[in-house]
This record gives sequence, structure tokens and C-alpha cells, in this order.
Amino acid sequence: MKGEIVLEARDLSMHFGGVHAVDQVNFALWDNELRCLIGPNGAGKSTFFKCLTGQHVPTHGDVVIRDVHVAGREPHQIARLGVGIKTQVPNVFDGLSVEENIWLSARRWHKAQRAKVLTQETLERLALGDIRSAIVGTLAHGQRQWVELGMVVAAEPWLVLLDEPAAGMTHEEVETTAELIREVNKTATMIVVEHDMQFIRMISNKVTVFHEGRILIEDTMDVISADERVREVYLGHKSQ
Amino acid sequence: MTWNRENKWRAGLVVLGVIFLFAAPNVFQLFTIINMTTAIAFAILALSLGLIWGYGGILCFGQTAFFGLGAYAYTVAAINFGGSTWAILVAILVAMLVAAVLGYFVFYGRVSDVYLAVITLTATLILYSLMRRTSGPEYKIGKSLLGGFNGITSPPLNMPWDTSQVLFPEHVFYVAMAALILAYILCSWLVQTQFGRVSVAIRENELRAELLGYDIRFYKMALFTVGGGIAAVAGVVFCNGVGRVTPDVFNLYNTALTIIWVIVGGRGTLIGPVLGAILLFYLTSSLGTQAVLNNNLVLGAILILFVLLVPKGIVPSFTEWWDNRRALRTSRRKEVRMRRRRSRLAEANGEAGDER
Amino acid sequence: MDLFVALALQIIYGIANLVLISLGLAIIFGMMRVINLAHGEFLMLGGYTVVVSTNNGVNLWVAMFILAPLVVGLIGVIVERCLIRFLYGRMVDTLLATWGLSLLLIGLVTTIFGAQTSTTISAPFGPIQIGDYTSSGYELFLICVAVLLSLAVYLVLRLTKLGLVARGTMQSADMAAALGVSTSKIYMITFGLGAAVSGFAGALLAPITGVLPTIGATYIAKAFITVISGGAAILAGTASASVLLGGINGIMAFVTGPTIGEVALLVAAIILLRLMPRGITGRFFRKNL
Amino acid sequence: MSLDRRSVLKGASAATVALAAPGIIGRAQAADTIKMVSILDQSGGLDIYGKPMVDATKLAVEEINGAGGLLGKQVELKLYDPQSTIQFYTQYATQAAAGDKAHVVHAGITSASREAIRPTLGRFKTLYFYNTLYEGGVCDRNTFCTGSTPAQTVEKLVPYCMKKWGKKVYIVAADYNYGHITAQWVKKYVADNGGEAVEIEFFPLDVTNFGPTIKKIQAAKPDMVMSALVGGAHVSFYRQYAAAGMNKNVPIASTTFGVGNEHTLISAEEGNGMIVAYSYLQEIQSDANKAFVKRFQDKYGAKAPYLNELAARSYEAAYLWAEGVKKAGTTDQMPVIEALEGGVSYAGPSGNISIEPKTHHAIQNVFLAELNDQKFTILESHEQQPPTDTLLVCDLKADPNQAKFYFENGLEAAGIK
Repeated sequence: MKGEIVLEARDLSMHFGGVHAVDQVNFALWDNELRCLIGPNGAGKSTFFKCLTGQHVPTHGDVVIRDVHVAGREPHQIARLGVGIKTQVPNVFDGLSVEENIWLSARRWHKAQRAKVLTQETLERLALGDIRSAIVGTLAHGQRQWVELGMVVAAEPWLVLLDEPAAGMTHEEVETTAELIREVNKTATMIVVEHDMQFIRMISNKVTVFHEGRILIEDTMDVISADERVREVYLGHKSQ
Repeated sequence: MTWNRENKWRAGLVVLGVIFLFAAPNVFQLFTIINMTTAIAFAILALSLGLIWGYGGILCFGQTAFFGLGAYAYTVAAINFGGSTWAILVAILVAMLVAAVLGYFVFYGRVSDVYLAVITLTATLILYSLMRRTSGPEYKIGKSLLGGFNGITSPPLNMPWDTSQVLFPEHVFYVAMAALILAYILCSWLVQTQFGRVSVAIRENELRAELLGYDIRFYKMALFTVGGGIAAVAGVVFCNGVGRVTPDVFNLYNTALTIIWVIVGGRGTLIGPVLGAILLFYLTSSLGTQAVLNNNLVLGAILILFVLLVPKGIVPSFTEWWDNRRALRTSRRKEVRMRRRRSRLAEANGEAGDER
Repeated sequence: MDLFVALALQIIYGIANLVLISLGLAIIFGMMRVINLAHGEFLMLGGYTVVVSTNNGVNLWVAMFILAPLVVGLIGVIVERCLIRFLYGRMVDTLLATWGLSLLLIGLVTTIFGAQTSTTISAPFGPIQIGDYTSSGYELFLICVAVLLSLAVYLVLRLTKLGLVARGTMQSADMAAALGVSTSKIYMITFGLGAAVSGFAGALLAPITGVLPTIGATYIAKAFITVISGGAAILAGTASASVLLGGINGIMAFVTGPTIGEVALLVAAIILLRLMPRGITGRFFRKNL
Repeated sequence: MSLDRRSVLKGASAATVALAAPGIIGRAQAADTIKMVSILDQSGGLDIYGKPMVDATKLAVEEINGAGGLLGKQVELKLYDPQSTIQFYTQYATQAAAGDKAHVVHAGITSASREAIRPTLGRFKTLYFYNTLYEGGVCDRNTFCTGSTPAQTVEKLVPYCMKKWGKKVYIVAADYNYGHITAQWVKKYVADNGGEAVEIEFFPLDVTNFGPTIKKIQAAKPDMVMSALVGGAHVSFYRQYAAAGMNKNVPIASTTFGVGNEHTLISAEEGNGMIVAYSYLQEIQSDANKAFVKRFQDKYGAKAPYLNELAARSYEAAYLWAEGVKKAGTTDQMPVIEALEGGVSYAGPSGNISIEPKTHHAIQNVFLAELNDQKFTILESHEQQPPTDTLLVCDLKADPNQAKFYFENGLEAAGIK
């Protein structure tokens, strides 16, 4: 089952002033995996995510994606390795149409002809066909999340990093999103940052738990949910 | 895609421009034609800012830097070469080079927003301060003295590669108008290419564009450079219209005015800045012929009323009004049709025609 | 040694001068994200208030400390009510509006008072002797006033509800609105306060500068550059940028001459913003006001 | 203007040529008024100079018309306000020459504005008067420069003040062409009179803080300061100079202080004791001047500005041109030029003024005056001063076809040392 390691964090630390948001984290991701990162608010998972995607330059340590050292690289350089990234707050082109949003992603990697086809496919794959010419800024929150997911997918990345893809969604939307993620996982290795346990149960079985900037435990969902420490950490803050 | 309708408009505008190019000299008096050159130069300058600000989101408070550099580079080169053909090219290249260097400096340092505005403004004011003090024989480039505050007399354009055929000011109008039309076509084309659309995407959301793998620093720098080149063309036209280039092109008034043209015309459109520049040029120019009220007073009042009444700028407001009118007309037509059908139905059913 | 002291005083005055001409703009920009291109005219109006009222027999200090801030502050409030409040959240449009306002004010003053107005006032206090050198006592006074004015603004921002909004806005532009307090009133007061501070500064400078309708243009660029170089923090930003830019300007002006002094100030601002893309307080003194 | 050259764009529009022709060849003579155009800044930073000039020009035209006009026709004055921008100067000059078919254009404050319109007016053969004091050096048969030049003012002022105050002179000047060239003249005259220019310092036009320079002046300990500062911002120099107590120790002389009515923009005690040189001052005690000042103040009432050289010369230049027209018996360009060259003179508020034919500059009276309580007291007057500076380089009699500005790049470039 385990192939090669495609993403690795080595002794990764991120300090803000005196705050150690991420503290000497060692982390490895294997090919074709779908890994969830969980943890209560302030556990450091989002900061960790931003270090992976180039939005933060880590204070110490390194991130290696398929033998490339990326710590300190610009986000676009990381994206160019074939990494698709979705941020926590929906980051979309609000003033443009759904179709243009997707096209901009597809066109980055492909010739005009192929980009057109890919845009079409993505719109269908994510069931965005009906709202293709809508201006993204006018859409509902959930739909904007999907548009962003569409942009990630349209680039045909081999590694996908998602930060809270289901945040702020209704129950039905969450289910659809879970489906989409499983679909994407067929062609890409994934990391999903999330704190909705139910959602995680829907998509993944291997979970990394963050707590106070460090990895608390890394195991299957079943083990995690039975773990005392995890429960303690979570119950204090958030009960799902 | 929604390009079709916009392109129809754009094509229409280009046709209008070409008609104007040939018709104007037959309609207007000589001095009107000569003076139009200056207005057209400003229109091209506004277009360049409309491109980089309206489409690329780059708030450049120093677009006149490239305009002025274009004018100076043209003048100095034309004096040295003894002809204008290569000088135009030099002007464009110099301005683009400076834009590229400044662009590299700011965009690769991730300066944006008002901070970018201040850097570009400051760069322009530096040019202003330095150029003003270049009077004296020690300040010369090749054969051309820089002339300080009084500036340099700009050699007139000549026919390409034929320095014996010098254009008269009234003929420069053709060149100016053609330059405006070509610049407009270039910009219209550019914003539809992948490059242009990515630039718009960057304006919309920098982080997202980066996460898609676009190097936004490069895109911004490239767009900025193109804008600098177009502004240089405007500068060449300008110094031919005025017959002179002085450091005043770099002063605060002119650089702020460029921003004002774009806002008045409407950001996010290409024809808007062009109209904004021409409109304000003729407004201030005609104010200067009256002696009843202080010009600043009148112009200030007009601008304030404008910002309150036409908040989005001329062109976007016009488009909105046009769309609304059309939408209203179609919906009214639909309503009428529906009402007819309903009343027909009602008649058929033998009931009284009820409005609701 | 005398020269050193006299020069040091001169440079400190140069810094105080920058603080004075920038502070009003910093308040309005820092709290409302409005770039007030009519800022120079607010300074001019402060100067005019002093010149006109002293010509009509008003005591200089009354004109300077009471009338000027009052008149210009009131004009600020009127401008906010009639113009700026329709433009919140439209930063770009405020550029156009305040540019128009700037022209309008110049035109208005020129129409009422003519292209120039005679004055009868000169700098109070007379010169002070530093060894072989003399400095203006009034400049020393202005240094003190600049410090006190900054302190006063600090206290207002620290201790009042206005200050709360200010700090909110400085952290995140949307936050002020999210606070839910009567932002409309706060904005009105802010704009009035910014205008009053500008008017006061203009009044203070009136005895040692020319007071003309068009004089605002000589201030606006420098004030704008200082405020933005300072970054988001109103006081810390303006003060630190003034120290840096004013210091460089003063030293270079003495060593090489005024033109290079001016250029040095501009070059310093460019380099500073390249190194700190969010201004000085975008990097240092983040939590300060 | 061969057809060859014009055929350049003949494909584009033949009508252009037809339209262009009358503009270039000559103007319609059918007009029943004589058209005089004035292009002077009435708004923007230069309005402190432009507004009094416009007021005086209006008075002159009104009087000329009141006295029956010229050649039996009324003079129609058209005013343009270029708003302190160069491009509008060119714009309005073209409009005046080709559109209004003006018979004469009185225009320009800065040398930059004059240089912007001079070629246009020359091309359309429209007579041009430039009535501002300036650095000298224009040599153009179509252009008449009536303002005073350094050889007329600086040359008188420098020796007078050096005799009175001492031989070490510190020069402060505006950092642009005018300031640079005037500073060079000052330096030359200081040296000619056995003095020493200890330092020359130039200021950008928008500097308002003069502190560092005042310290430098204190360090240099000169006997006097010679100022060629210009514009509203530079008024600050005199005020800060006085605030540091310097006006009591090192007096100031100037050939620019006062033309922007600076002496009313600083208080009496700040300005007292300064000495200036101009070809006109409101305080000249002749009957002609008193009557002129009264007429001016009657017309403009309480808001009447101080009458400085720029204003008075604008008034006199209108009359001088009118005298030329009368003598020529026509408003056509060449006859009027010849009439003016042929010794037409006008006795105005400043005394007699006439045109020196080789340079087209004015032969005029020059006055030295001291400032007391915001008013000038005349110290000396020098009758009928020729423009000896421009005469060094310019001879329109020998070469009438030149249209040059010799001092464009300083004195050295013009071969003067």
C-alpha cells in the first residue's frame, strides 16, 4: 500500500515573535494518500499548511516535495511542481465568471485547445455547468468553495492541499464535497486540513492530529477517535 | 464567453476613430486640429494608466514618469540622430526599460496598494527635481542640452527614414490619432490574451493567482512595462504637439491629473480613460478662455459634483444605464406580450380581463 | 561645536516640521483610509485664518491656537458631511473628490482674497543665540508644540472611543464597521479632527512661511510620502518616518544643498518602502498607535 | 513651404492644405476690431504674477479704446488663462494666432512658457510681446521683450549694495534656468566690482524650510545676501531669515523680491532694509505714475494689487505696441515691427520706454529702492538703460532672420565670461 514519500516536513518550525505556532514538526506523506490534518483552533495546522504552500517562510526546517526543497519558495513556484492548493478563506476571482475562474487554472498548464476541454470537463465533474457564466462574487459561500475546488482540480495536480474545504457548508453541501474529494483522490495525493470529525470520517482513514504546534498522534480515524488525549484536547475546545 | 459584445463595441469605436481621423481636418479649423494633438497625447497616456490600473490593479501614481521620459528620450534622440524615426523607438525602449527596472524593484519586493502609489509618485518627483536643475552646458546628452526648467525644443516628426520631409503641426494630428487608435487596438487585444486575462485575475485575487502557479510579480512587471511603453508613445505625441518638453511633465499636478482622467472615464474600461482625458482637457482648456470665475473654483466644483452623481465614471455608468434600459425594454415587451396573452386567455375563458 | 548644536536644532526642527505638516493627513488616512488630496489646502486655510484674523486685529495666539483649528475643523466636518461620507469604502473615488475639493478651496480663497493677501505678523520670540550662531526661537517653540500635539493626539486615540475605532481600523480596515459603534459620527469627528490638526499646523507655520492660496501644493507630496512611508500606525508611523526622512533631508541639505536634500528625502522614501512594503510600522512598532 | 513638403499627407486630406494655407500665409483683413490677445496665468501657482499683469493690461486697453481706439478701430482684448501649465500656453497661442487671428499677443511669465509659444507665434507671423523681467538673451525679430534684464538691474544693484554693506556676497537663487543665469550675472558683477561671491546656493521652487541654508549663511559670514528666489514657497526664506534674527545682521538685496508682491506677504519688520532694483515701482513720484496708480486703484478698488514692474510693464507694453501701430498706420506684423525698431517711444508711468532695435529689448529707466514698512523708497534712478547683456550676443540688424534664445543654456554657452 505504501509507495514512496512525496511530501516531507523536516524539523519544521514557525515562530511568530515568542509564539511557536509550529514547533519542530516531522511529517511524511505517501503517494496516493488522502491525509487529514486535524486539531483544535490554534493547534498550528493552518500555519503548517501555509508553510507547505509557500504562504509562510518557516523559521526553521525544510519542506521537501518530491526531492525539491521548497521552504522559502514563492507559492507559484510550489504550485508549479504540480501542486493544487485551496486556502481556508475562499480565494477566487470574485469579479470573473465561474468558467473564467476554471479556465485560468486550466490554461496555466495547458495549451488553449486542451484548456478549453479541461474547463468543460471540470465544470461537469463539479456540477458547475448551470452557473458557468455567473459572476463568482455573486454566488453563495458553498458554491464559491466548489469553484475554488474546481480551480484546483482543473490544473490536474498530482498533489492537492486543501484547507477546510467544507467550512461554512450545509450538511448536504458537506456530503457533496466529500464525494468530490474522494473523486479527486483517485488521481491525486491529498492533504486536507479540517476540524469537522464527521466530514473526516467520510473521506479519510489516516489522520494527523496537531496540538500546540506539534503532532500529537498520527493514526487511523478509529484509533484517533478512541484516543484519550485527542478527546481531552478536543473536548476542552470543541465537541463534534 | 462575453467577449463578443464588448468586441463589437470596441470595433465600433475603432471605426469611429478612423472616421474622425480623416474627417476632422475637413470639419474643424486649423488651430483646433493642431491643438487636438495635445489632447490625444493625454488620451494615450490615460489609456496606458487605464490598462495597468483598470486591468492590472496597479495603482501607479507616476504614469507621467514614463510619459515624460518618452518625451525627453524622443527629443534628445531626435536631436542627436537628426531624424525622428529611430528616436520614437528609442523613446519607447527607454521608457519600457525604466518601467521594467522600476517594476522589478517594486513588484519583486511585493510592494502594492498605496505603498506602490507612493513609490511611483516619488520616482516621478525625483525626475522632476533632477530635470529642473539641468540648465547649463554641462548637462548634455550627445548633441542635446537638457535645458533645465525651460526644457528642450522638440524636433518635429519627419516621414519615416526621410529627414527631408518634416511634418507640420497640423499633420502631426494624423500621426497622433493613428497612434491613439493603434494603442487602443493593442490594449483591446492585450486584455483578451491569456496574458491580459491573467492580469485581470491578479487584480481580482493575487493569492489565488499565485496558488494557480502564476508568477504574479512577473505578470505585473510585464504589464507595467507595456504601460510604460504606451505612455512613452503619448509622450512623443505630446512633445510634438507642444513643440517642447519641460520638466513640468513630471510635476505633481500632471501625475495626479492622470489618475483623475481614469477615474472620471471609468476604471476597468479602455475607452473610459480616453474619454476622461479628452473631456477634462477640453473642459480646463475652455475654462481658460473665460475670465468670470476662477478656473480652479469651477473645475473643483465640477469634479465634486461628478464624483457624487456619476460615481463609477462615465463609461461604466453609461453601460449600466444602457443595459438597464435594454433590460427594461425587453421586460416591458415581455410584460406586454404576457398581458396580451393573459387577456386573450381570459377572453377565451369568458372571464373579465383582470390585470393581476 | 556651536555649529553642531545649531545644526542639530535645525534638523530636529526639520523633523518637527514634517510631523506638523503630516499629522492631520495621517489621522484621516490612518483611521478612514481616505487619501486626502486637499490636505495641503487645509494647511493653507489654517494659515489664511491666522493672516486674515490678525489683519482684523485678533491676537496672534488666539488666531493660532483657537481660531485656526476651529475654523478648519469646522470646514472638515462640513466637507465630511457633504462629500466624504458618500464615498466610504471607495478609496479611489475619494482621490477624485478630494482633488476636486483641493481645487475648489484654492479657487474659493483666490476669489475671496485675491492671489495674495498682505500680512502683518512675523515670528514671535525673536532669535536665540547659540555661540556664533542664531536660531529662531519660534522654531524651538514649534518643536515643543509638535511634541505636545503628538502627545495630545496620542491621548485622544488612547483614551476615547475614537481611539478604539482607530486601533480597530489600523488592525483591519473592516473591523471598524464590525465594531458596530456609530461609525458615521466617529468618521465625522475623525475628519474634523484631522482637518483641525492640519489647520492648526498651517496656522503655526504661517509666521514663517508664505501664505498664498496655492501654497498647499508644496506640502501635499511631502506629507503624503511621510504618512505612507510610516505605515498604518498614525503616530508611530508619522513620527518614525518624519525622523528618518526629515533627518536625511536636513543633513543632506546642509552638506550638499537643498535640491539634493529634497532628492535624498525622496530616494530614502523609495528605498524604505522597498525594504518595508507596508511602511515602517508595517514591520516595527506594530502594536503602537 | 513648398507643395512638395505638404504632399506628404496629401492622400489623407487635401482639405487640410486648403485650411492650412490662410493660416500660414496671412490673416483676414476684414476684421473691424483690432485683436489683442493676452495669455497670462490667472490661476495655479503663477497667478501671483499673472493676475496684476492681466489687470494692468485690461486697464491699458480700456484707456486706448476710451481715447478713440487705434486707427479708428476698437481694440478687442481676449484673455486666456493657461493655468500655470505649459501645454495650455502652446494651445492658446495657436488658438490666438490661427483661430482668433490676433494682431498682437502679449504673453508669458516664465521663460519656459515664452519659449513654448515663441516658435508658434513666429510661424504664424503673429507679433509677440513678452513683458516679464527675465534673464535676457532672446533674439527674435518677431518678439519684443520689454521687461528688465540683469544688465539693467543687477548691474546697478550689486555695486550700490556692495558699497553700502561690504564685498562678501552670498547668493541664493531659485533652482532653475532663471535663477542659475541671474546668479551668474550677480557673480560676474560682484567680481567686476572687486567683491567675492562666497557661495551660490539654489533652491527647488517648492522648498519651504530654509533652516539648513540659514545656518550655512551664518557659517559663511557674508556682508550681504543677494537673492534671486522666486515664487510663493520661497517667501518662507525671508521670514525664516528674519526669525533667526539674520535680517538685522546680514542685509538682503534682490531683483526678484517684490514682483510677486512678496513685500506684502512678509511683515514690515521682516522686510525692512531690503534693497531691490526694478524698472518700475508703484512708489515712483512722477505725476504720470501717480495718475496711473490712481486710475488703476479706482478701477479695481480695495482689491487692487500692488503695482509691480510686471504689471506696469504689461500696461506700458500695450501702449508701446499701440504707438507702433499708430506710426505704422497698420496692424500688419512687419510694418509694426519696423515702426517699433524705428524709435517709437512711450512716456509711461516708469518714464520713457523705447525699443532697442538690435535686440528688441526695452531701453528703460531703472530704480533702486529700499523697503520700509511694506513700501519701497526710491534711492536712485538710472535713466534710459540699454539691454547691454543681450546686446553682447544679439544683433537683429545684422541678422534679422534669427529666432534664438542665446542664454538658454547659461552664459558660458553663449560665450560670455
